[in-house]
Amino acid sequence: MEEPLIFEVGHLDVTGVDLDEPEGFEPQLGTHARADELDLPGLAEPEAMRHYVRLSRNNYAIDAGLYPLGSCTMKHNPRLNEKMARLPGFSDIHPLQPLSTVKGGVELIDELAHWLMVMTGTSAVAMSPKAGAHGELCGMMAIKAAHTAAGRDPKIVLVPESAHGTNPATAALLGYKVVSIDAKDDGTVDFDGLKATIAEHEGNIAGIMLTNPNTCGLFERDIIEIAEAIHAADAYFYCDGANFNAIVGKARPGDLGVDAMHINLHKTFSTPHGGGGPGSGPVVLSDRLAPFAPLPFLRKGENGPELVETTAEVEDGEKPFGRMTAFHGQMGMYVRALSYMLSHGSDGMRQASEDAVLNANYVRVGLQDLMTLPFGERPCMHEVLFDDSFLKDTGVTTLDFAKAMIDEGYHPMTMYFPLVVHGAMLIEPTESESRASLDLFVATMRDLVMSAKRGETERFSGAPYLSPRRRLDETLAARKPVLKWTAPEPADVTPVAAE
Amino acid sequence: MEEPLIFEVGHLDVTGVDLDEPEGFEPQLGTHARADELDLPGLAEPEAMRHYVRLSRNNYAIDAGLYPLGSCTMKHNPRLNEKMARLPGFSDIHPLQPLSTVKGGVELIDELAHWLMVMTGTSAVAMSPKAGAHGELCGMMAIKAAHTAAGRDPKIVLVPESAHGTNPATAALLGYKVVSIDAKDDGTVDFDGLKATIAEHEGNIAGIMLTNPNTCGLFERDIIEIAEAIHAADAYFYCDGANFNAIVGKARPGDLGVDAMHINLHKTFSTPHGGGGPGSGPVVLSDRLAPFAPLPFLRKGENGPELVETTAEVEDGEKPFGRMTAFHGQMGMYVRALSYMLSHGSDGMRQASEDAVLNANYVRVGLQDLMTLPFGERPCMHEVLFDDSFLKDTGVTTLDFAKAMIDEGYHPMTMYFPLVVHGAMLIEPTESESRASLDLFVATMRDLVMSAKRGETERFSGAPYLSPRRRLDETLAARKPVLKWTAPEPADVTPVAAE
Amino acid sequence: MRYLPLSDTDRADMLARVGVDSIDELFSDIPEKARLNEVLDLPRRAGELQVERHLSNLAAKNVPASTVPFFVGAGAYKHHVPATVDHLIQRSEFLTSYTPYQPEITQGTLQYLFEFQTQVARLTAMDVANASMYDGSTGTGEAVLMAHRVTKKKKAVLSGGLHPQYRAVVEGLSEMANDDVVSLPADPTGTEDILSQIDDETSCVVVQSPSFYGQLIDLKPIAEKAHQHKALLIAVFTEVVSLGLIEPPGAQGADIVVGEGQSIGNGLNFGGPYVGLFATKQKYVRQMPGRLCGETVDADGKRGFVLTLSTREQHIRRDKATSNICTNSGLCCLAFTIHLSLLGSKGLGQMARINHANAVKLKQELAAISGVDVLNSAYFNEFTVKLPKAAAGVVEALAEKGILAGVPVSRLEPGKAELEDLLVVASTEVNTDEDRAALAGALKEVLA
Amino acid sequence: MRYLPLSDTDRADMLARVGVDSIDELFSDIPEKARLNEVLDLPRRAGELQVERHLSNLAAKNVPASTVPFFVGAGAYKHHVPATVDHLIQRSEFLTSYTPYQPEITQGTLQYLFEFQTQVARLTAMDVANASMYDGSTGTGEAVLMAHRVTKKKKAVLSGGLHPQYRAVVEGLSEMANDDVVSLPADPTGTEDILSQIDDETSCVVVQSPSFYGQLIDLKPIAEKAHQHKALLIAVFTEVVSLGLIEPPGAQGADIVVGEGQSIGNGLNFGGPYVGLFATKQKYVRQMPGRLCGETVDADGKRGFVLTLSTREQHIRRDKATSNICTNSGLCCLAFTIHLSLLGSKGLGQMARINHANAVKLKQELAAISGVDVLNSAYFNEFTVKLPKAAAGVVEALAEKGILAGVPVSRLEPGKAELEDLLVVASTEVNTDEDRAALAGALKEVLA
Repeated sequence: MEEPLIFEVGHLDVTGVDLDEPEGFEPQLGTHARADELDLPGLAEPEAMRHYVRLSRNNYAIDAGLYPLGSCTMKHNPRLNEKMARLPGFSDIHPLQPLSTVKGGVELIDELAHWLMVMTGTSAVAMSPKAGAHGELCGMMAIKAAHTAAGRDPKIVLVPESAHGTNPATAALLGYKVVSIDAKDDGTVDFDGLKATIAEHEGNIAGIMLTNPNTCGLFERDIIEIAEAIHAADAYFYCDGANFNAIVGKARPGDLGVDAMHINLHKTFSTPHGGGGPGSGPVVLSDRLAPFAPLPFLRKGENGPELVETTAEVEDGEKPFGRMTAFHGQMGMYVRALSYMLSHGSDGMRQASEDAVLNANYVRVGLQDLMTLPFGERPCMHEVLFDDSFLKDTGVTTLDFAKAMIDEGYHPMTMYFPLVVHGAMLIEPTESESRASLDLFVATMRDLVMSAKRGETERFSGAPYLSPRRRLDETLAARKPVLKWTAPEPADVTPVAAE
Repeated sequence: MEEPLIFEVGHLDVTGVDLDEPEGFEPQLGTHARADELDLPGLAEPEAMRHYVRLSRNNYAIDAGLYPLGSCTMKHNPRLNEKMARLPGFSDIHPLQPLSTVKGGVELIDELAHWLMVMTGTSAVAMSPKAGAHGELCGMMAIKAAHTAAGRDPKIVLVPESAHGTNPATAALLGYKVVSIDAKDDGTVDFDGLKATIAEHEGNIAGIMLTNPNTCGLFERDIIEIAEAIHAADAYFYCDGANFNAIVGKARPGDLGVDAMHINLHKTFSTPHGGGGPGSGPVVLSDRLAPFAPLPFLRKGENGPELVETTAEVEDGEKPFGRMTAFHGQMGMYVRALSYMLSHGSDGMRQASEDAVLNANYVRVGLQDLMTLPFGERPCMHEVLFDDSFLKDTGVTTLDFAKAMIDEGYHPMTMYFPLVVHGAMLIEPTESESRASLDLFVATMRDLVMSAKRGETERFSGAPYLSPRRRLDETLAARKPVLKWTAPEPADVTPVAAE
Repeated sequence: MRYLPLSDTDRADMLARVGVDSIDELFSDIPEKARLNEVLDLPRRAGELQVERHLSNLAAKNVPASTVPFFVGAGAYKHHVPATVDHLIQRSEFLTSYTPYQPEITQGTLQYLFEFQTQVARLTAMDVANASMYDGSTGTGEAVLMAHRVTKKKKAVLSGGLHPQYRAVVEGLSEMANDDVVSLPADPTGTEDILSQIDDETSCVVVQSPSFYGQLIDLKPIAEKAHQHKALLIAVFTEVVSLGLIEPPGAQGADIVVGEGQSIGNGLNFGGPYVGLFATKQKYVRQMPGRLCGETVDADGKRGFVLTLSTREQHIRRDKATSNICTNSGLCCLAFTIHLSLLGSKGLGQMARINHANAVKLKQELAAISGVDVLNSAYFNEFTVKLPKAAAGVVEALAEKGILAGVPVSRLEPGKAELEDLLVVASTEVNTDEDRAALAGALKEVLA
Repeated sequence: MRYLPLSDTDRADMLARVGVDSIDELFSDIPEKARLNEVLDLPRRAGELQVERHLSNLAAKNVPASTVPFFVGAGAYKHHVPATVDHLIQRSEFLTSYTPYQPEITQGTLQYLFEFQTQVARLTAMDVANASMYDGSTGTGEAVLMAHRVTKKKKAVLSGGLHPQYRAVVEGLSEMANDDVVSLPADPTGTEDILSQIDDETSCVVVQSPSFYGQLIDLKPIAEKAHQHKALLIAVFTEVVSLGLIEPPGAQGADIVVGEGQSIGNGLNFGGPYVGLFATKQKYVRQMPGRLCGETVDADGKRGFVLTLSTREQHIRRDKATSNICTNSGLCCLAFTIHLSLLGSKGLGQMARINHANAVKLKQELAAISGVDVLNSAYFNEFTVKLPKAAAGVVEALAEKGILAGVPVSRLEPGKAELEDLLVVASTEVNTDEDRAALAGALKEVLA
């Protein structure tokens, strides 16, 4: 059944809330009262319920099936976390009510910060960034602030070709020039090339933005040497923490020489993805960057953690570079992440990393004879990268292949990313999948590959066939953007004159 | 995708809860420890989540579409009620903790009882019955107790042919003989016939069990006269309250002469149907039956309502006939029902009855030219009854017709009930439907009727085609009942001797 | 009103379409003298915020179990239920679905019922289980009626260890149906001589283990004696978690097993809704009350599930039905099934062992208090203590100290001197060392 | 561990299948000296019950807004959100779905985003809105960057009525990006002369109405002056409910409208997650940051929705992107859309009028207190009072009496003597007559 838009079913004289008209007051709006009536149709509660329930049914979800999106880490979202985040003591407190009335809230942030620092081997964490990319921005601002404080003004940030788009975008936002770093044939950073680049731009490098494990699903073996080379060039090592979930409890970024790393709480610590957000991106900082952490930050006080909100409260040695956002960050996400950490414990989180890596390798060995691994049959970390060589001459593209997965009941894997391989297909099963689930997925993928190789192109080119919508015309959408609903013109009802 | 049973996917060495083995105690089970291992497979939490989410998708639900089940009253279930029922002050209190620690719980029951008594015009209510049929049992037990207390022992209960099956079943459970009452051609009780029956069994009638509005969707015009005739015969008037939702705020059963009536909280007061329960069936009682209300009951005390739990606490004039259940009844349902009542208020509930009746009549006039009304084109109450005359010679049965509705995205209406008309189709839209929703429903039904009349029998005989399952073999299920899962026999793998 | 989609314009248009001048015309069959022309004298409609405040104020007058040291059991138990359970049962497709009479579009409900029946049959070690009863007490009443149908006899013998309110339910129903009941006196220690009560007139013997008082009972000799007299053994439990650890009634010869399933998946809810478990032997299935879900195939040959054997039921058989029941405890049995699917044997076993361990530890602490005697030799997570004074007053005094200590037997069996000092105490996985210490400490003070 | 489906048997079998002897072989790329061979020194795994207890203990140290007379606003507001909203956003298909990059199986998300964009555009009276920002403050930072892209100028003029933390966000970002900012001094009464600050260098003027101090600002003259200098007017709001009652910024000439949407559908959550609203004129859409959802058709010609104009975005354009943003505030904007769908114009108007009425009543009560001056002439649901002594101490004293009275300006603007005595007080539909009386009474005591 097709579900109309609320504007097509709602009515201006209907409302799904019961409120009474206030009485006995003189409006004090000055000259600012609204002149025109707002045109927002309302729905009675039963209609609203049905509308959104029906809409939801057009969505794929982790709770309904495996979600093999490489680098996106679609793992199980425990409902305990949702329950905890809704405790009124967390959900119903205001960021600006007296600090004496939110001590537990501040303690929770402090406790989460402690877990993050211990797990990453760092000495500070900027909690407030609202998403991974916001965390990147925060980390790079701390780096810029540190350079400025040292009287330096380097202009270049090094970013590998395989990086997430947010990395170069973030660097550019701060006025940095992005210099790309090449990868070796094995999918990892070309350390010799990197050294040469560093030498070439001596004194003008602000830092490097590196993802580790990288977006090919590989751990950068030279990571410590890279960090040392960067540090030797008076630059900082920003690590994109998108893949931290592969190594929690197995290695600490701080021990690898990382100066700043954001942590996507949803990827590593199971806060729900929510169809696109809200996220949360705390940034852990090395000793060298710790003083520059933005407002607000926590300071150890005699009676527990203290929240420092303004520059007026700053003490010696604290040099916050500014503020990333109003208030204190994504409390709702903090509660969920801490709930997850407490549940797993340090032992459970280590096990989760191991299971994530094991599951990815299990998928790899299940598919590597039929699909193609760009970097050979070596172990991967938490995700396995295939390229599209195996589709050569089949007439089936990576996109077609992915869309055909939908008809089999699966969300497609990440496609065309990272850019370093042709027709990339990046599969991340996560630790949340059972062996039976992986077996079924592998069997399905094998069936699809063999079907493509047999030349059953229609199964792919027209896919998906069984989804709520067939393939959508994205070009049309971009060429003539329709970004909101407007009432259709009334049909022309000019009466035709008789005779 | 097919969803296996938990026994097919779970494992004995998996659990979705984290508990620690207790230490430091000597078991004191005597000789009663379990000898064999339990064979209940466990699911990790992500697996359980996915299993039940997927199962749920095979269900139809009010939240997803119109549910025209006559006499079942599938109305909107507000989520406010769910939230209220989960307040720890209601959901996390024990029925036997000291009464001093559950004063609010007792008050809530008292408040709900007050609403029920005012709405029904009665003077007592037995709250504890756990469902409508349990309420019937309670009401009939009160009637039996009243007869016994008066030294009478009548053996007969009168039940109209159109009654719900629970009515005769309840009477029979208490040892009564059921005597059927005929209906007139207009679908209501034949009052003259009833009087004759009463005369015939003079002195031996315990009561009548009548549904009003009746199961044909009609209000019994002679209801007051019927009550008077029953009372004149020293008998009691039990009203099946299944259809009370049609007249809340428009008429009070007490004013009509009713002595006992159960109220299905889900039908009239929106507690969720939950795929079959839990229900709740408080029974309101007239002055004459009030003393016989079972334990526990509420008594007005000086400091608010008091809960009387045992015969030892009974005072003069209180003659409880016994106890319907352990504890105090369906508290979780009480909270939901009261939340609904408070939301609607007396004005809103009257409006809800009116809208329910208006919606039913709107459907009636939308369909009466194509479908057939057994009792003519007169107004109905909250539900409209069609018979299958309009399908005559089409080769389509009521069942086929109903199953074809599934393919159009609708739950079938109630079929083959009441028994008084041939191929009954009983449609109850409830007050929760918008006009647009009714228009679409009517249009769909008209399309189906015309399709049937055009002889498109395949659309019906094989229906449903588009549901999670096609028509199921109910005969097979009943002939060889498979009521639980058993592991399939391992395949015969006796090696065939070579040669 | 927020739940009513019709606007006044809609109403006017629709009345016109229906062909009446006013809504009251549609209510004209109501005798004039009984028509309500005014809105009833009850509060008018209220917004969500107002309703929340009103109900929250009532809720705030109660003391939730989670907020205090809590040892109240006696038929309902405080356990921890995973958040997943409550989340899942609130899915629209479960919460707002009707009884699965249309199996093509209710396989979700039907499949979980089939899973539920299988779980209950395995837990109890019986052949078949139904799709749940209202609760344990009404299920017990139905079990007795069923035994009468099976045996064509009418006398039930009730153990003195049966929950007093369960006994009241059976007695009330039996009295009304003119059946016989022999109720043995209260039996805190499980030492009653029930065997001598069983004779050829006996239809069934109803025995609870763990008993109301917490005592574990050996059902085998009772089953043997009952069977000698062609009577059925109805085994009752109120704490289903015990089946994770103790010998199931099906392995001891029970013919019908009935009990309360609240402990798994369901909260205390001040007594309801709960979920009755009901299992029996294959040969008695057609005399069983309540809904049954069975496996079958659809028109395409795919496995599917339907409600079956409904010729037992009231909507088909009317006054010949096995019971008047037409409801199961749908969502509560879904909660049970989900929780038990999460637990599995492994989790249920651990949970049961923790419960038992906590009870053993509690017993040690209480038994060490001067004047306090523990009456039970073998128990699961609950036992009865004899105090040096009336238990009701002690419980009230402890409640004032913020400790909910258990159920005084006199609350359910008033006026019996020999029971006046008895307190039924339960301990589950929610109890901590601190809880136990608080109870023991406070009890010492109150008894001092 | 309950979230990990692999059993030890599975792990062993799978390692064998992968062809390694131990899990550590799969981690062998980690430099040996950095490998953790021990479990980190953090608590070990815990059951649900333990986690609940730990977090509940923390939560219990806070004072929830609903439990006290509550007048705290200043950028986040306590409103009543219907239960339906929270129920629906927890539907698995919304909660656990990814960004809708695969539109064929995410029409649910895409359609509500389209509804959201339409609602925001109508509310603000602007041409187009995006699919939300992190929150109002970061949205304001992005709006300034967008204005710089549109105007190719680099100077932002910030009103003294802008929320101090919003100003800090803009200033920080501008400083890092080497852009210019002119920040006007705090302006509680809305009487600053911002027009004189606008010149040909000006890229944008950022004005908040209702201002941080609650004052309603006439945007039209500012828009006019800005446009004369080819600068953009960025109109900011922190209380979206005000748009139910006051003239929308789009009708006053704003070029970009950005604000906090938390009030509709979302709780206080100690400051986040919230939902930033962002709207602009059609002609600037390709310079807009953030996700956009657009209408299109599928291969069968059916209407459908997709994320569009993604050539603006980082995952396509990398260092040339309009922003580095790759998240919207998904579930929070779903909550916003559902709540606003329930409200409609009718409900939002009523809600806004109740808010305003409550603020007017509160103002009367406070203004009657000796020594208390209300500084604002025109306001919506919030205003600033000048107390006869430092506001911070007064607020603390009132908190001790169980009343959360508002935000002392000094909390956000410390060390400014002229602001020391100012208190920003908000009143919404949750406040009752009793709440107001309690505040007024307590304030009198504290000031006495």
